[in-house]
Amino acid sequence: MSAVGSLPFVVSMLLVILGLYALLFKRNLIKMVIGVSLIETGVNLFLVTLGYRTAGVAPIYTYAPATTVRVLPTPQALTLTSIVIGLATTALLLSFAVLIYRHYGTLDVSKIKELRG
Amino acid sequence: MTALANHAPVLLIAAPLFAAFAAPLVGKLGERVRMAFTVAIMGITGCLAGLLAATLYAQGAAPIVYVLGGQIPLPSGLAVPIRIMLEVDGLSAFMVLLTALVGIAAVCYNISYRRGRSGGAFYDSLTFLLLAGVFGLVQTGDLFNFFVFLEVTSIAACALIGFRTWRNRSAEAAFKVMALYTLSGLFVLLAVGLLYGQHGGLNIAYLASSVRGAAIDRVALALLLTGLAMKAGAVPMHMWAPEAYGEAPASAAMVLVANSQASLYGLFRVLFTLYGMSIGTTAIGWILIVLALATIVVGVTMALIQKDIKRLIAFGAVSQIGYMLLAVGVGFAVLATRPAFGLTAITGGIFHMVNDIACIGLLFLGAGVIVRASGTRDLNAMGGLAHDLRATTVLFAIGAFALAGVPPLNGFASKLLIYESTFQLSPVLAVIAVVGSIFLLAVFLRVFQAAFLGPRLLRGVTPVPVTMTIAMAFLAAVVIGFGLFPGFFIDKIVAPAANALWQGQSGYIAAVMGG
Amino acid sequence: MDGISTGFGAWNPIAWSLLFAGAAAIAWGVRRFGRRDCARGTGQTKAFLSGNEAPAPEALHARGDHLYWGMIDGLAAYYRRIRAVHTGILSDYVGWFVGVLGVVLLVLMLVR
Amino acid sequence: MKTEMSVIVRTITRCVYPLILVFGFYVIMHGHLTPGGGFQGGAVVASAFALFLVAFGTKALKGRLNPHLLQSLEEIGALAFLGLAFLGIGTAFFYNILAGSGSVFGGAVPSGPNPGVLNSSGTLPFMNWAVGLKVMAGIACILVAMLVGSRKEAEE
Amino acid sequence: MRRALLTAAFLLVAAFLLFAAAEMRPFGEPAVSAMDDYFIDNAQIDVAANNVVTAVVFDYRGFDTLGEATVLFAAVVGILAMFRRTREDER
Repeated sequence: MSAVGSLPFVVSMLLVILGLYALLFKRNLIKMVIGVSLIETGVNLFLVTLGYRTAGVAPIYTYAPATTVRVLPTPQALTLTSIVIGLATTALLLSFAVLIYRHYGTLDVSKIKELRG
Repeated sequence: MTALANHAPVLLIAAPLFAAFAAPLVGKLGERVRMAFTVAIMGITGCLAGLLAATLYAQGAAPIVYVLGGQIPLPSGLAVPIRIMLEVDGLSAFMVLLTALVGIAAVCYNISYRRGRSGGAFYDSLTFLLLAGVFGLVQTGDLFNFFVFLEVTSIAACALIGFRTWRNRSAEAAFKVMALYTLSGLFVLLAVGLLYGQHGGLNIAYLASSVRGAAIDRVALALLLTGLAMKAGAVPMHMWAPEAYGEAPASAAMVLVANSQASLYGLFRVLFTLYGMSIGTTAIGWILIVLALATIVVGVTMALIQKDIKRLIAFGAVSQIGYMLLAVGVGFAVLATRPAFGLTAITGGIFHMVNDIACIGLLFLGAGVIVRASGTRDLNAMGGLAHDLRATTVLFAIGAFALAGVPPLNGFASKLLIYESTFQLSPVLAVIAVVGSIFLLAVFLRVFQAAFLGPRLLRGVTPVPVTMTIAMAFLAAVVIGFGLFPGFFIDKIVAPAANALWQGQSGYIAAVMGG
Repeated sequence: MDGISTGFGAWNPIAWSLLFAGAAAIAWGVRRFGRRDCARGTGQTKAFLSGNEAPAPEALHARGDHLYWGMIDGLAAYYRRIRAVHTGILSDYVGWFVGVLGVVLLVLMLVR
Repeated sequence: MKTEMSVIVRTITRCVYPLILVFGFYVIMHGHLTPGGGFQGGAVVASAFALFLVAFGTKALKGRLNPHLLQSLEEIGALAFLGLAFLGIGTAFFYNILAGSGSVFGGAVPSGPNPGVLNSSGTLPFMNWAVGLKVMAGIACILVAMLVGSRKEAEE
Repeated sequence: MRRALLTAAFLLVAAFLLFAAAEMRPFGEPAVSAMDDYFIDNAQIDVAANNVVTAVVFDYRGFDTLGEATVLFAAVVGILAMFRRTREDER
């Protein structure tokens, strides 16, 4: 029985909730992008914490210690994938923000509402 | 031939990917070469889709399983599949055919739609990326792989929405849609993580065999359901849809509708195959029904007051998503007792998918022609276009009336199935669906009167290139064919898909897990 | 003959089309009895606006906003609300998503 | 407007730039033995490009990093990755045809902890190189495009 | 009013997410790990790779990596298209 229970999962969920808060209550596009990447970070942290085994070492055999407990490799692969996806998403969002600033001259989300009704 | 048929599922994804990767390089050889290249690859993809569907229908109900990087789905002595698999059953084959249809029309339309415009190679590349993403989305049998393809479609779609960089509205729509797509994708990923943490696997069939409806499974289902419903554009999470469809170039808007339907497919796959009966089906079915009714009503009423023609058609597309949700929701609500009308409802919903994509695609392409020819999107500034765009007038009329469910066109056939099956669950549903159709007919009569009829108001209307007319005629032929011979197409392609949802779960699991 | 039966009713587009064609033929036949030379070239084909000079046809075209204004006006209260919902603000979109997610979570937790 | 940073930063950049490149290529090359791989190494190399841009500004880009060349490199990397996946089409897409086949990178490895055999694990090193090329070119391309794009509208 | 509803929904979702996280099996003790144990035991035999994570990324789950490379490619193409030079006549 591990000492921390499921605390790490709760902490990563807290990151997700913080990002959701930024998306809901912040009015600046850049801050909303930060919120999106906060959610991303929280989800990645959640995935990678899923893979930990108590007292485990990285599943790499090069000069590996003799212990036989190794952490799960799949969550690390999934996290790698989702990190790169997050990079691409953030880059595209930021370039859209640049275009929006070029056209509207503002980053206030409550002023960027030509498409409505 | 048989080897080709064995590898058809993955080649169907790899061919558009190859086209997307190579299009900018080929584009350096000149525009005509790139056009020929895209047309050739799209033709190959269409043939592969037909081959895959024929193979599946030939071998009966059992799904095709393609293991990536291995031979057998399940190594001996193992309870969990270890490799990514593509699993193609009736519904997947149906969606593959639908996507191939859309792709052929879009590529044929692009030939002259994009000629002489800037960034043509980027446009082709993004279109093929979106198509490849949709092909992967509807074929994959692995939940994380599903998320990856969801993100592929999101990014390609948003780059296409913002493609007209000189329009400030395009950038606005692209940013909003990208943020919402990313949000839904991340919640789907969170659900995948929850399921992996509890069941130690990512394969849909394996998860379906081990999900029992514990608290975590319920949270994961809620995240998946809401995220995919938003990506499909269900009210009240639909607000991105009119902006996306309205601001994207015409051919891209058509593929975007196919993308929404692919996420709708993901929703059905999660509900029917992954969870099945493990959580109270009646409640979930009624959630879908409520969302669907709101979608129908809000979609048509908002379409009635729009002035921008593309935004108007976009709201029409939103309302049509409601019909599919309604039919399949009714089917899922009665999954426990399995009366006959449940299967009829699902059949109608699935059949309406292809009818909707044909009609909506035809309307979007027609709107693209109108905007290109008249130089305006404002319905109040148009009039008398029928004097100049004769072929477009006829084709647009076919699409509009078919979407509104005027017999003998295809929209009527699928909507009849939906009305008469939902009526047996509760008459209110059928009444609201019929009223929605009547409103939609009114909407498109308004568009037709305002844009095409009346005296010639716009001078110097540019003529329509022939390939754009060919693309629209292709879709119109589909509309009329499906309308005149609904029984044939339902027997051939729709019934397998509906059965895959209605009673295909055990077969889907057995194809991977054996037994 | 190709058709579909819903277990509740049936639909056969071919028969329907033949019926429609027959009806159209009858209508065309009836129309043929009419006189070609009726009111051609006379003033009867012009729009009669209580004796005033009819404006140019361009001015008479019923544009987009001219259709269904009565129904839209009747539904004004509904449209005021529904348009107020469609604020083009991204935060509100996210808010709708969060709201639906909360409701779905609640329902799924309550059902057995 | 000042486009490049102080002489200290530029000198340090000149010193560190090759080291970062070498480390990135090392991470890519040993991806199948040590922590890291194509993505990580490519990101490291791209970070060297980012440092270069920060230190010398966009003016220094003229003729050095041109976006079209980077984009072509990225497409070549993507196509190479797709082709490597196609190698195994005889058995199945993504089938590792070279692993344990005695040919290039076909060496077998002793099971359990070992010093590591560079000539092992089949197509993985090739895929690492393809993805590494793709990621370094892609991220550098993103950086240059966004920098030049925002700079352009700053001038307007 | 709207803001109150929004806050309520936000708190509800947050509570459910935290509840789900607290419901997870304890940290460091995977419930089912058959798939990952297979990777750890057979990566050196199947793929002949010392780095099991790389073996998973490029061999067992290589298709995900292809999709991920596709995502990056899509982002690059999209950004280049966003900042491309457009013609005057097409506006």
